Amino acid sequence: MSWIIAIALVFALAVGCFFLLVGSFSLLKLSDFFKRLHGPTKASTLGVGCVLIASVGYHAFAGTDPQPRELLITAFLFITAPISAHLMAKAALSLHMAEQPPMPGAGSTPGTDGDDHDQEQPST
Amino acid sequence: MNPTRTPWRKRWLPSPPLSVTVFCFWLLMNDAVTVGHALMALVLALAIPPFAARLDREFARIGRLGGVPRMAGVLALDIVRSNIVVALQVLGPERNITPGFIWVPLDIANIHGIAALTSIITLTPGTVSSSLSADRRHLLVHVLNLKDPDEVIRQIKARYEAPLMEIFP
Amino acid sequence: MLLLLLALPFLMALALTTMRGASDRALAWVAALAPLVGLGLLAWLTPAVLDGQVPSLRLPWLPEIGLFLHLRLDGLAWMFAGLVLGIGALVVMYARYYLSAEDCAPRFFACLLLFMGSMLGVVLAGNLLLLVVSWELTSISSFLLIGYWTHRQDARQGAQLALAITGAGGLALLGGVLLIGRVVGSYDLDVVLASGDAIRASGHYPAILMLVLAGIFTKSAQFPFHFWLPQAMAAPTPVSAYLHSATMVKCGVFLLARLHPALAGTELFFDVVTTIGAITLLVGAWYAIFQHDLKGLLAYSTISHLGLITLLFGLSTPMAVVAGLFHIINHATFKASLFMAAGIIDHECGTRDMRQLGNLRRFLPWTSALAIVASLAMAGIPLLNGFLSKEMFFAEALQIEAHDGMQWFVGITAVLAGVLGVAYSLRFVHDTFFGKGPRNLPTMPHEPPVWMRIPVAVLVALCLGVGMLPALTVQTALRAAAEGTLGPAAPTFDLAVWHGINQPLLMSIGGMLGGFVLYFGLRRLLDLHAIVRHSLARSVFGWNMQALSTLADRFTDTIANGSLQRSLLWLVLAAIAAGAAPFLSGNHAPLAWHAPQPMPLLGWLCWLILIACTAFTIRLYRQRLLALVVLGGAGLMMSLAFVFLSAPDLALTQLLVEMVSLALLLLGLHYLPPRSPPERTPRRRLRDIAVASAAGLGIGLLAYAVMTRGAPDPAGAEMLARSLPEAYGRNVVNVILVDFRGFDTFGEITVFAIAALIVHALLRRTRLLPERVMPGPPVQLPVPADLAQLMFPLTLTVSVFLFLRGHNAPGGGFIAGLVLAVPLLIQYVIQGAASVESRFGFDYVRCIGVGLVVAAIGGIAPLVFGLPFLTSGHAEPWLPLVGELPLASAMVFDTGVYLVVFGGAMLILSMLGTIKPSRTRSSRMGVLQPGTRSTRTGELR
Amino acid sequence: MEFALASAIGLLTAAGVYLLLRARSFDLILGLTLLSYATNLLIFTSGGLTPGKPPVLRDDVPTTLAHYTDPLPQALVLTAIVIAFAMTAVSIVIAMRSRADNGSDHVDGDAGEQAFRRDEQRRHDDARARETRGGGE
Amino acid sequence: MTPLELVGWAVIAAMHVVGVAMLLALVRLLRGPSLPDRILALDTLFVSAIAQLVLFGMHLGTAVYFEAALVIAMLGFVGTVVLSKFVLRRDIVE
Amino acid sequence: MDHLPLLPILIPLLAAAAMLFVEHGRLGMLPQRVIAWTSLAAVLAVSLLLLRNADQGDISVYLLGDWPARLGIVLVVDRLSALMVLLGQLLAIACLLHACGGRDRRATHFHAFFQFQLMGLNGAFLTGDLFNLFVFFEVLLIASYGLLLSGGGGARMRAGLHYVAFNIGASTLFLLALGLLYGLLGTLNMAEMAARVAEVPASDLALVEAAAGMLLVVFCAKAALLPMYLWLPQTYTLAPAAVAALFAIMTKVGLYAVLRVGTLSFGLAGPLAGFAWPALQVLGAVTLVLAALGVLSAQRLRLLAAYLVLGSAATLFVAFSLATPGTIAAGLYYLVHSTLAGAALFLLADLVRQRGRGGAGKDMATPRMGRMRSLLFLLVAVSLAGLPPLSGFIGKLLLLDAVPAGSIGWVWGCVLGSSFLMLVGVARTGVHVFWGSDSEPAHAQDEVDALNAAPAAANLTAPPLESAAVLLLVCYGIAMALAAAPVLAFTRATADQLLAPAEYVRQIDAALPARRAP
Repeated sequence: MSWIIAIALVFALAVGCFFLLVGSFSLLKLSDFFKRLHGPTKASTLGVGCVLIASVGYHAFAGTDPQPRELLITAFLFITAPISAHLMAKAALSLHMAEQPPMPGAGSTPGTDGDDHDQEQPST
Repeated sequence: MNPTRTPWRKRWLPSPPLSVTVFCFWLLMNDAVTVGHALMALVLALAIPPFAARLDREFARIGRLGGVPRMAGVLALDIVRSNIVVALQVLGPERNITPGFIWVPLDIANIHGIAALTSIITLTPGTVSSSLSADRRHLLVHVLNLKDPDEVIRQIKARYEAPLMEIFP
Repeated sequence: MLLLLLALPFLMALALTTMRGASDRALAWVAALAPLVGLGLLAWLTPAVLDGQVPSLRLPWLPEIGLFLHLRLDGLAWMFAGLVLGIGALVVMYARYYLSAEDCAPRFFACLLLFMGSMLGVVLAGNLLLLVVSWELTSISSFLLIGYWTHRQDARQGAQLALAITGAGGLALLGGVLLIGRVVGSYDLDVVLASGDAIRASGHYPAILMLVLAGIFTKSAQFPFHFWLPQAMAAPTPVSAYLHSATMVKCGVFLLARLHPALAGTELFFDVVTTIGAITLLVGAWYAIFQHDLKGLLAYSTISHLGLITLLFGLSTPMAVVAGLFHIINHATFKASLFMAAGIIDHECGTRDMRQLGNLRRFLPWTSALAIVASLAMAGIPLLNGFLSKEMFFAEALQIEAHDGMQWFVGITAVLAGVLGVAYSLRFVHDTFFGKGPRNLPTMPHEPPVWMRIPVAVLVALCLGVGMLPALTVQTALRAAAEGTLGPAAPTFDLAVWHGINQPLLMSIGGMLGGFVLYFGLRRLLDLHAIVRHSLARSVFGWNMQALSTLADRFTDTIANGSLQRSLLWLVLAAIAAGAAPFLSGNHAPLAWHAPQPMPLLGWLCWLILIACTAFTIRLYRQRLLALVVLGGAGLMMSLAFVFLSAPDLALTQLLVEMVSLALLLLGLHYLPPRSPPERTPRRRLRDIAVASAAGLGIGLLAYAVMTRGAPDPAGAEMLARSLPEAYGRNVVNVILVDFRGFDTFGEITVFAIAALIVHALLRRTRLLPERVMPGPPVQLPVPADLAQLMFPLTLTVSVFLFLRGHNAPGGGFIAGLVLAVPLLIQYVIQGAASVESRFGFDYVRCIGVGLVVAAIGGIAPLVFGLPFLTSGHAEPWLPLVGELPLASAMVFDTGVYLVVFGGAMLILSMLGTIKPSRTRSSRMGVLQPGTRSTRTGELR
Repeated sequence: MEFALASAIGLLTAAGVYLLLRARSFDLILGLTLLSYATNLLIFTSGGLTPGKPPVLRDDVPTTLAHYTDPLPQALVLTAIVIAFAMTAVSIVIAMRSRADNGSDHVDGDAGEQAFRRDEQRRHDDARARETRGGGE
Repeated sequence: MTPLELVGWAVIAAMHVVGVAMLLALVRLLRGPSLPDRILALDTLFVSAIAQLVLFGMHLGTAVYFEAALVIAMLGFVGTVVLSKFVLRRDIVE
Repeated sequence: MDHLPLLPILIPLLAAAAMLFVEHGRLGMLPQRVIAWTSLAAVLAVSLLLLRNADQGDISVYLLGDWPARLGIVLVVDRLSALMVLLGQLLAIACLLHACGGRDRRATHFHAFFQFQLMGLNGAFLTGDLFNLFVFFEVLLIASYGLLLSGGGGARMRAGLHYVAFNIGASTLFLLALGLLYGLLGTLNMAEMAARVAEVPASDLALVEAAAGMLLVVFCAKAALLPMYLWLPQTYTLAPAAVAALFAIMTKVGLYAVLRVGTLSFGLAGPLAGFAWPALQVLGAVTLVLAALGVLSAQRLRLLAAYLVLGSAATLFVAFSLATPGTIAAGLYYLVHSTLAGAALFLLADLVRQRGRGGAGKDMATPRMGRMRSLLFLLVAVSLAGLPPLSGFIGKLLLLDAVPAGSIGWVWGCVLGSSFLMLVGVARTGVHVFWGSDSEPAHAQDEVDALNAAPAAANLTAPPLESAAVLLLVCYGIAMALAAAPVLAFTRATADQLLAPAEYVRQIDAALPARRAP
């Protein structure tokens, strides 16, 4: 394994860790659920992605696993992360944790799917 | 399922892209690419999609796939770039952040397209898609740092929705 | 022959139960067949017995412990058998007319014959255990007979009382007999009788004696157990005539006679038996005077006479024993006839209350005459049989060799007994047949059918015969009985009516006069009719039983109060005790503690997360949803721990199970209250915390100690070594699951399948009421649905991958099955159950069935090759293009696992997901209005 | 390392037992889940702790306990996990049915629920009595 | 120091960083305050766990943990989905 | 290769799986019943063969997966196993007979659960591996949950929750003990365990004993010994009759395990020899007394039966923990008797209850209670209370006879005393149920009227299948009393075999795989 590759791997790891940390940190630091939602759902996803790339490289060059199988993990992650985020956001909205703007063109009551009941005075 | 006679291709190979995905998936998962694995992958590629396609509720069409690589490139770039921006925002003082919701009007009607757009919006830092209106004409997006709503909408429509409409007409 | 004698009543009883709808006459004849044929058999054997032979029969029943079906007919047995059969025949005849049309005659006769058979068993038994068996049978059958009129409360109570007392006595007797067996080494009667000295010499003698006597006294209604007998008078009169005069109560004294050579002859025996007998004699006689019920009077007099017999056996001199035997016969005859007479009176007058009776000789001349004669015999008037045995008693009472106190006591008792006996006999005769006419009778009495009187007449004739011509009638029999009882020690004697004027005669006369004086004196002084007596002993017994059953109720209620927490608490405490006992008992060397391995920082980090999640689960447990979320963190850490500690399979399984469990719990939570109510009893909480801490600490310490040790040469090591060469698998865990210990997996999937079936059975066609519902129609989630749909084929691929690779890499049937099930679960969640199930027509129940069958086939296949179940085969056929294709037969088994797990998991989830809300109780359903929910818990604020 | 595992097992057990002794069916099931975690960990660790040596055989590594961890406890835990899962499924369904049929999620049904209510009431009354007494003074 | 060793050190360092990230998520999981916050924290824990697993695999130089990581990535969001759905509708399968 | 030991497990499993396919056929219950009876008949035949083989003194070892004993799982058939398996089938016949009277129609998956239950029971009796024992315990327990709860509701659901929760708790403890034992001894094979126990260093003995003690606690919990019997009365009272009857053998599984593990795994001579017997003696005696008090206080027939079963289990604890050949032999005899008689009482209670109004719970018999049923009750009750001449008496007699001289006092006191209390209790309840009580004459009159008015005359005659089931069980009891000598000879031989585990161990060691070289 050459130094260049090694340094590339370390860089990937560093970036990955950085984003993971940022994701978790923002989860802790920010004050509102919807703000927090941003950090983990993608900073972490990107972080894991970087770590996975590092892993692919590492295994490929260390000869323990020639196939870039970790890409599959990334693929799954990129599919599932939006699902989770979407659902969590919907859940939070259903608890009225944020004020959402009225939907343009659809009158004063925004008819979101599922939450088509009245939510004029959301709390908190 | 469908009482009308479906052409054999529809029945046995409902979704070629899916079959290709499964094929690649299998080869990728196994230790090595051998003839045996390839055969197995072929079998699965033929067997699984008809089974999975039963779940397909809307049978949306897939259009030209030519735009996919460019789209992927733009996406990767955006993800990395905006991630850094968001990281800086997060690490900076919180009062600089002004979050807000916006309703993004949608032109795309293909459900796969909408799904892809939602995913992309969520994966691009700074925005999380939170809800889809019942008529699927509007997408509720939460923006971490909302300075100019119209700019955000414009960006989304230009950068993501337009190419997606090509892929999923 | 003896066997036939014994079996006949039982066979006839059986025959009677099958005779439905037969006429009373036929029933009676069938019933009478047993005693009559029995008497014939007995007669046939009589010469031999009188000759001194002992016909016997010995069949093994349970020879290991000395229980033989050993029947022997010696003189004593012969005499008693004659009594049982003879009086039995008369009673059957009598009963045929006594029973009314509403009574269930077959049942009556069957029980009667059952009793007769048991009684014969007692009498004929040549084995002490067999005797106990028959003894208890008499208790049971007497219970049935006493309680024959089941609609009467007094009958039910009397039967229970009799059963309780005689049953308890029987148990005591059993104990005594077993002790005898231990001392003697055999239960054979001959052996036991021969080893009287050994018994008396053994240290167990007092216990033996007390236990056996307890049996005897309860059965023979001796003081202080006498009170059951008057209670038992609720029985139909034939029963009383049979059981309570001639047989059942004689069981006890029979046994006293039977075991006389083995037990008697010590001071203890003498003192106890004599004293108890004397007390019973007096108490019974005294109470007899004050009874108003004819049968009650007879019952107490029976008690008194039994006391007399007991007293005689207690005296233990040979002649006293003979007198006892003689009195047994005499008492049986006159008392049976008296009971029958009382029955006739009852039958005719509709009452037995002496306060209503009187002057019956006008209406029932024949019956009156017979009854008067019999009661005179009871009083011991000369020329009747009672006189003879009583005189023998007096003679013996004067001759006993004991210290002075005892001598005086027995003497005075004898005189008093004579006095009292005459007094109650007079009461019986006078109040019933003489004096002023009957009062307030429901019917006018008249003579009964002649066949009802004949048994009485026969018995009375016997009384007369014996009383006048003892030497001719009874002497031989008595001699035989005495020889049977005492063996070589039997005295020679001659029975005669007239012995000249001697002390006993004077005592008799004195007794008679005293009796007259007493009775009429009492009549003058008191209004006998107004006296109401209660038996103290019965009350005490009643109180005891009451207390006992209250105690039982209270115990049972307090201990087993149906509280689950208590059960669990005890389980935990027992486990703690079992775990702690070896360390506290000090029997073992102190435990050596070993140092742990070092732990990396990262490990502590995981540890911290696990601990924190667990602790918060406890803290938040009342907010159930929050507890579940936090528990999810603990579950994740568990699987990470498995990963770090080299168990990838476990980590996978744990994760998957975790997810499915979470879904299950949430599905369940929909139908359960969202939070636990607070428990504010601090004491209880403290107790629970203490128990939980003790359990946790204990398990923690044990786990630590075990972890730092490690077993020498564990079985797993060999599995590791043999996995690849012999089972052709690299993933040893999977090899263990499908090969080494495939049978465990077999059981495990069975459990899983059953669990799914239970869920199916419990929720099918069930409507449950959700705790709270959200308003509005089901939510549509098009975007997640679309994405999940994209994932589905990919997860399918992964599932196949995990399944096929399981033998060599982490994976396998179970994991693959869940990996298949979980995406489907997501579809259920996102799209709704109806939508998914309309697309996949799975019959999960059949899927489970197929899986089980496939797994079984995978296991059975090797049987064809003569190899055991679940033996794995392995082949690597070479295929063109592909090369060598590794095939293991375990794969088939694993396929079964795969199918069962998939089917089971999906069955559970789909059943839980498709519960329909209850229609009937919808009013209780709470609707969660938007805006009323707390963001902290998602519940109502 | 053993200490950490042992303490985790201990805490899980204690938590499980504590929840087991609560009177509500859901808490009970939660407790059983925790207890099954503890059990699984304990069985798993009974083979000794060997980090980083999964029992998936590699070529040219001798198949001894020095190079791989003991696989048997893992197999046992797998079985135990599955069985515990099956039991959880059954018990949750029974809890649901019991709640629906008996009108209470108290494990002892209505009787238990009433006893619970009585206790609550008594405590409530006591507290009030104490308050008024305190107020009176 | 060889390149491999360098990467090895980096992997170990990364594992610790990820550990810290998990710890942060844990704090949010335990503190809440809102229910979605906890769900989000749990989700984050799962995502970090994937990274941790992959890093551990690199650390040991084995691909044995790939399956576990794959399964978490593929199905780890199930918990999030069902919990969110519960919050949303209380009935997770409608 | 002789596959006989496998069949009692495999046949019910296949039958149960087959049930899942025929459940919704057009033929209704018929196919299920045919399968159930075929399976039962086959297993009965197999178990008779097993008994015959075992009675020759052979211990047959079946190596599953063709692995030597310590690697794989072994099935072992010795006298005790064969006896228990046969007992299970004999009981199952009666229960199935009873269930075919209609219960199986009302409960979903009844036949499948039933077969699974048999599989679990047979597996538990046959296996020679401790962990496998756990697995089969779970199989039989979960099948019993199914039998108990399927088609029920209300109070039964609550009792079911108790039963399930308690048993899961106990199973957890089982696993804990197993984990500790494997960690200390390195094996799961019961026979090998004995050898390993002997090799444990003295400083670790306390640990082994703690683990072994916890294991015994589990078994005692399943067999309902003193502090842990509280779940039993309620559960058994609320279970459907056929199921409660089958449960009569469930407590015996715990006893079997105590006996097996106590004699085989912890050894008779090793450092752990008989370490728990004294405690078990005391607890058994106290349980016996409490059970007798329970009998005395039981107002309902089923509760009575439950306490009688409890009492029999306690008696057995006393018998087994005295651990002499005589007491164990007597105990085994008594075990067979009490299982069958207890089951008979449960079935009978159901018969009586069916007569009552609507079967809603009161087992008040009508004044016209059939003679047949009273007679059967009499026989069963007499037998259970330990009165002659049926098997119950002989069992108790054997036990009393075999008690070693040193323990005579308390054992006899407890056994005879409890017999007395049971006698009184049984008589009281029997009188109350069968002879009616005139405290409610109006009620009785109502009942008569109702019966007269009701066109369903069928209510008056006993349902034939159910009665036949009880009759069958009673016949077992009578046969056991008559053939006491051969049965005792067998149990005596069983006890001897149990107390000489060396032969068992030798057979297991000698059993070599057919194909694999050692």
